[in-house]
Amino acid sequence: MDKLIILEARDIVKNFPGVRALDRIQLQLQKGEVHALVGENGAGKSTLMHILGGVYKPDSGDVFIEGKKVKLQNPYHASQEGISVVYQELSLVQNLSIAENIFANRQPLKRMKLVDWNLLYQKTSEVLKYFNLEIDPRTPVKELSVAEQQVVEILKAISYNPKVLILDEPTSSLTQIETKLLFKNIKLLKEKGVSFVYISHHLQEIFEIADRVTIFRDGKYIDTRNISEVNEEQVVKLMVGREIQNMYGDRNSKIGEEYFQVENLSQDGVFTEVSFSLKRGEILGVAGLVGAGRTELARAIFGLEPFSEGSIRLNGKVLSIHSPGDAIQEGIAYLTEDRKQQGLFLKMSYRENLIAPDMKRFIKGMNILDESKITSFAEQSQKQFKIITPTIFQKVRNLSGGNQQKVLLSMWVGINPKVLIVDEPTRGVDVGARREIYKIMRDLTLSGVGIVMISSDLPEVLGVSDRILVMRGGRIVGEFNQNEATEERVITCATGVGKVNILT
Amino acid sequence: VFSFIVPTFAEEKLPISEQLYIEVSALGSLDYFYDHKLGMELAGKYLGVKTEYVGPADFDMAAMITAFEQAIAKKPQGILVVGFEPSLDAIVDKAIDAGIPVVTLDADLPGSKRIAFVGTGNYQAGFEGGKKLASLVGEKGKVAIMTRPGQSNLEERIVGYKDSLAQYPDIEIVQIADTQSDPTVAAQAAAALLQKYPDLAGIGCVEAAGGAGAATAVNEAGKAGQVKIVSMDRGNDVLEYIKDGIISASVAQQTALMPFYGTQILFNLYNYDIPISSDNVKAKISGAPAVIDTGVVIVDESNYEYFMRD
Amino acid sequence: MSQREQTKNHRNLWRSLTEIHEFMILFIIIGAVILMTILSPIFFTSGNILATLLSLAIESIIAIGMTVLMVSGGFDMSVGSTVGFTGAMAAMLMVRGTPVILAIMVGIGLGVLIGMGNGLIISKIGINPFITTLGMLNLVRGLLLVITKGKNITGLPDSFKILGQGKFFNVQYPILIAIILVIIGDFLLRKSQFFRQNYYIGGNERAALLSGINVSKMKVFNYALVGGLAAFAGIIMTARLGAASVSAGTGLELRVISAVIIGGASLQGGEGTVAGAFLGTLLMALIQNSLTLLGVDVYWNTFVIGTTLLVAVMIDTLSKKRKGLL
Amino acid sequence: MSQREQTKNHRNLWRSLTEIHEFMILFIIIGAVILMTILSPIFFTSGNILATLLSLAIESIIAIGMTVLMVSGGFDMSVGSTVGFTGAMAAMLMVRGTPVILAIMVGIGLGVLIGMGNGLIISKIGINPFITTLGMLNLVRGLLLVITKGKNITGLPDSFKILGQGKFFNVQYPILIAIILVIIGDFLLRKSQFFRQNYYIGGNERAALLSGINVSKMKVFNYALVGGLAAFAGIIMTARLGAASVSAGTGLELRVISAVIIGGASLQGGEGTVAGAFLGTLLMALIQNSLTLLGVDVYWNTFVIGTTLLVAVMIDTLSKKRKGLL
Ligand SMILES: Nc1ncnc2c1ncn2[C@@H]1O[C@H](COP(=O)(O)OP(=O)(O)OP(=O)(O)O)[C@@H](O)[C@H]1O
Ligand SMILES: Nc1ncnc2c1ncn2[C@@H]1O[C@H](COP(=O)(O)OP(=O)(O)OP(=O)(O)O)[C@@H](O)[C@H]1O
Ligand SMILES: [Mg+2]
Ligand SMILES: [Mg+2]
Repeated sequence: MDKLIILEARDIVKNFPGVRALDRIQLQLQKGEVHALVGENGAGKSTLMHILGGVYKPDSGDVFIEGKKVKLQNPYHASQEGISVVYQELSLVQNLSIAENIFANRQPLKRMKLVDWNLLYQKTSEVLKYFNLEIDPRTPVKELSVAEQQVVEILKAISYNPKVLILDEPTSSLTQIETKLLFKNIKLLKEKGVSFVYISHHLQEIFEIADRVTIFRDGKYIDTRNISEVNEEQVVKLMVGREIQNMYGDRNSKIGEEYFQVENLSQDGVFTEVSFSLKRGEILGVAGLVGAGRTELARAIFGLEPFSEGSIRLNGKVLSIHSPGDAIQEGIAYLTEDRKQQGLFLKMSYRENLIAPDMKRFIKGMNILDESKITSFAEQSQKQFKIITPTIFQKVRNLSGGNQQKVLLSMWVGINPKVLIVDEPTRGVDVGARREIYKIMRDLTLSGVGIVMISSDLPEVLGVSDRILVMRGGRIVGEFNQNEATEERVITCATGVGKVNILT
Repeated sequence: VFSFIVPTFAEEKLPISEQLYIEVSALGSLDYFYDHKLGMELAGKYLGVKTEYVGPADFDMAAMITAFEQAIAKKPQGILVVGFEPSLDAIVDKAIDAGIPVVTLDADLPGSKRIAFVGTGNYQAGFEGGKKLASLVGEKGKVAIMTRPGQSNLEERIVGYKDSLAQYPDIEIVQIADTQSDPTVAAQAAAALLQKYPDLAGIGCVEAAGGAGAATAVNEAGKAGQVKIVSMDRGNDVLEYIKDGIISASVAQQTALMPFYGTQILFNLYNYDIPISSDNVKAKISGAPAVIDTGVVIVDESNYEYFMRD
Repeated sequence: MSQREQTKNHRNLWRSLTEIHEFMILFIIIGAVILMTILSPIFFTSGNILATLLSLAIESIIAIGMTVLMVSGGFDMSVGSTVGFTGAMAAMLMVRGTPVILAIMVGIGLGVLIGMGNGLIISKIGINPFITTLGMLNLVRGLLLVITKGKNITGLPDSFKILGQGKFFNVQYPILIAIILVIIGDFLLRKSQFFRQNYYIGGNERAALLSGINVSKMKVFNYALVGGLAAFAGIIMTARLGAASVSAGTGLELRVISAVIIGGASLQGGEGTVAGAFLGTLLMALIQNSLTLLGVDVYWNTFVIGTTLLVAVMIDTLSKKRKGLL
Repeated sequence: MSQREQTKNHRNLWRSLTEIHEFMILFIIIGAVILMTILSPIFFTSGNILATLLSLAIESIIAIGMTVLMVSGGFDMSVGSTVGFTGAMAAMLMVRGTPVILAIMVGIGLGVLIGMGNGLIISKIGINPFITTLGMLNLVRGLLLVITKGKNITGLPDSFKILGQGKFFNVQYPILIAIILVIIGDFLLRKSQFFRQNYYIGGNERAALLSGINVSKMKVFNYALVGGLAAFAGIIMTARLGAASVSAGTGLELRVISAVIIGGASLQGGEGTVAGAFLGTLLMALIQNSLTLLGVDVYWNTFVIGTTLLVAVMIDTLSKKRKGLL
């Protein structure tokens, strides 16, 4: 390689209590390249990025910037050295404006270190143009959708004018549209000499944008390849150490009768006259853009939000659901898209998380919990769902993202639901774990359970669903059978034809 | 008429230097209780016995009772207690039943089996304050009283004030105001009173914060000397206000005498036999005086300097 | 096999670690007891021990409810006022001839109502617990002043006083009541499904809601529970003192909250045990007792209490940090 | 185009809504003022207004620091003790002949030290602010008792008393000092980059860290600031009263915290303004003043204070909810 190495991590080791997250890891970033970093959940990708961003200090090993050894002291120091990071978790201040978030602690100043608000808003408006965003810079971040927040996060990193821009799963909450804009911007910046580390579990993105790819497995460095010299299967094999075939599994051939109906459900200003039905053993995909109202619909069915009109029927009986407790009672389970904030009890153990939706099942009389029954259930469930954790007493916070998602799934499959609604079930989940999640869902359909799968991941929707609904602006605007659905047809339907032209 | 069980004592008496007398009180952080501690110390010094002063720093009866329980556990020769509230009755009786004589100080517990009471009494202190205030305002006009509602010793003083002022038909108590035991809050209340009653003639205060607050407000309103203030106790701040002519007088008690004479009663009871009857125990008499009145002292510009402490 | 063994081992390690908090305080308490036994001959006498236990009976009864509440992420500043208010109301009723049992029931009922008021404001309107219960603190104490006109209530029937002054084998009833309630409370919070829900609410309220836990009902229940327990404590206190005082319970809330925090609960919710809270109250009572026994000048009292609180929490935090638990 | 317009509209609406909190209290205050002017002829006289302002000077000076602290997610229960302690220490020094300016500086320095103590324990050891500052409350008050042996301190030089009693065009210095400090504080917290860091820390500590904010340094600074301001307030209070009392400032912390919360800050951090906090103290002082002017029976005092606190926060919360801000 004769190209300039702008950033290098050499022999980095990082331990957390009980885990060696990084074990003599390597990474070489050339000037002006987009360098993809892939690996299973918990492979140590984010840990390395935290080290490069000055958040963690490595236990041993060195970081070189343009050949010079540096000891990154803190995030500020890293940004001074030209490294800017978009972390996996959103790190925005919800109460503050877009402008103050993007220029956090770097606000343009007037005399006496007073903030120059006019200049701040002006600069922010300029930055927002990168993503064609026509939002007032004064808008507080909490009023933005998750996708918009992610964009703000990316813009914040770009606004440092970094030499190296690290993007840790930036697209996990973006739609195709924002993703396209992101790629456009990456290419623009690349031309200006900015180098990128790009982390994603969506391999097709990597093949679209990256020049080279480095693979980690279990905290160890495996290999670095030119993207032109490998294909998806090879990368997956390097990541998981074996081949993954038949990613989405085989569709259930014995789909039963309609047993769950949602009729004319409306919630003012959020969704309107939504009707659909679900058959036994069927996976019903629900596609749509972020903000189409899919999550709200699911929350309403689950009793979290009241709906103004409409009815829900299960096995012919009209359900009266006013709270999640009622829904669970009727056999409806809902897997939230926001596993950290709303799904899991991060400070509690796997064992305790598992029983949360149905604790009453473990009472042995007098309302006293049967601890040994819980333990054996948890041990069995851990095996069934292949959850990788030292013990069932491990705090869920310390598990990798994919494993956390499996924990969430095991919680809800554990209540033996009649209807399972999953919302973005594989967001941030690696290929291996993703395949297992699909497998679990498939197995469930074989026992006659119908699944509603809300997903913004089009290949997933197409690959997994037996039938696909498309939502736009709070309405169902299309329905496709598995064999008639194509990526284009679904996108066109989800965006509305006119808009597709404007935005792509 | 007191009904009590006269304590019986072991034949063998402890030598004087090993005898222990404990005062149990509350509000220990107040300037006022300095005199209580002083009185106990001097009793120990002059009698040659050991003395202790225990109890919480604030008005916390539960904590005070705990301190009392622990005092009983030390098996002293006598306990002195400030009888803040009837809720102390039970613990006093418990000590008596355990053979430890108890004397109440400063405020009495007539419902208990205590042997004697030494003090002026809150009612009396309030009554004397009212009398002084009346004479200061020329026995006529509007007066206000400042207190912290809900604290029983202060409630009794209020009653004393009201009873004595009731003797003067030309005096009207226009309002009772809340100090929350905080001079700034008291100053605020007093300032509002001065606004509301421009012809206010006097303010009577039943606790120290009220005095400081009223003095501050009167001074700030430029009415020093015009609105007469009668305060409570003899803290240095009150004395300084008297010196400056802002507070006219303060009701003090010979507080140090209370624990001093209280200890004496207990000491005499333990060490000396006074054969009032052929058998004091069977005759159900205590062999001690029942009440010692320590009197009221009015501190004003004529004598304040002698009360100054550093 | 080996994997299973490893899990077992881990489990034991884990279990002992979670229990370490209580051990830590127990350790400090034992140390203090040994020291005091050496320093003061009176300390380890049954009289003194019983007196100390008696003094913490009231606080530990309230601490049970406060622990449950704080585990669920709640907080109550109004318990001191509830103690004073309900004790006085029950006393007034008795003095006016209401049967003792009925008066006690009414008193506890009032405490539950106050708690429900807190709980409804907090869970339905969504006002912060600190500010809600601070308002309630003043409101309830004020109501007490208005009703009693600042006067203490005496003349209680002996059949009532027995509740606070009676003895069973030389141990006063309040001690027995407190210990029994602490044991029941600790058992329920550890073992019962209903009370365990609080750990989920305190751990992640939104996830608890999605798990079908009726969060706002539980919150109202918790505040009502702590209100009811405070009322019960207030009534026992009144029985023990033989009179109700308008200032009863003033400042109690901070002592109870301190004790519960020393006992391992946190203001963030999700952790804490009743046993720990009891040990916390015990430690505080022990320190008070030691100060009195050692004849420490009363001026040092407040200072020592503040220092102990800081040191106890610091030792605990630092030891957790060293063990990698934080 | 139309989308953009909509956004703009949205923006204006939003802006007015965010500012509504201060308006809401201002509205309540104006309502109270009008009502009181009708009910009591004395109310709207300069004498009464100045007296009321004077009474809130101390609290509003502390409220400035408390707001900054609470915006950053902190909390300080020890300010009341700091007020008492530093006022007394400065007074003692003056009585012993230390020059007034030097004594004031030492007093403020002590307050800053107490605050730094809080800040270091909280940010370095990681103990909860509530429990840390509660411990500090007792520690500092205890130290004051130990040093003064419970005696008030008098005999202060007139050149010092002038600070609390002097007037400028009929307005007493404490009022002027408080108003100037409130204006500066409000300005800085809104406009200066340094103070704005607190909104990041209180809003999302992790985000603040990643943005290069030195979170623990800021925390220590904030506690030191509130300690220093409390000390300054304590010194002004001493000058005004002309004497230092050992119980000065007791319970002040709860009044200040209540006022700051009424003024729009939350215990979760990330929101609040100094102007709002000042309006909060003003509202509380106004209520106190009205109670006295209307001659409300003292026994009702506490009740009314508690009720107002609850009602003020409820109105505010409900109005926010109706406007969809919550
Ligand atoms: N703060 C922490 N404390 C303890 N363990 C941690 C911590 N952060 C990460 N780990 C552990 O370190 C390992 C590497 O985690 P990391 O987040 O770097 O993985 P990743 O490759 O980014 O995974 P994902 O694709 O799920 O984001 C995992 O086993 C994780 O559980
Ligand atoms: N818990 C919430 N609180 C506030 N706003 C929310 C919440 N959840 C979603 N929203 C917002 O409501 C709108 C509708 O979003 P919703 O999540 O229903 O869309 P969706 O079609 O499910 O999209 P996604 O792909 O994100 O799941 C979005 O603007 C979103 O930001
Ligand atoms: Mg990661
Ligand atoms: Mg969604």
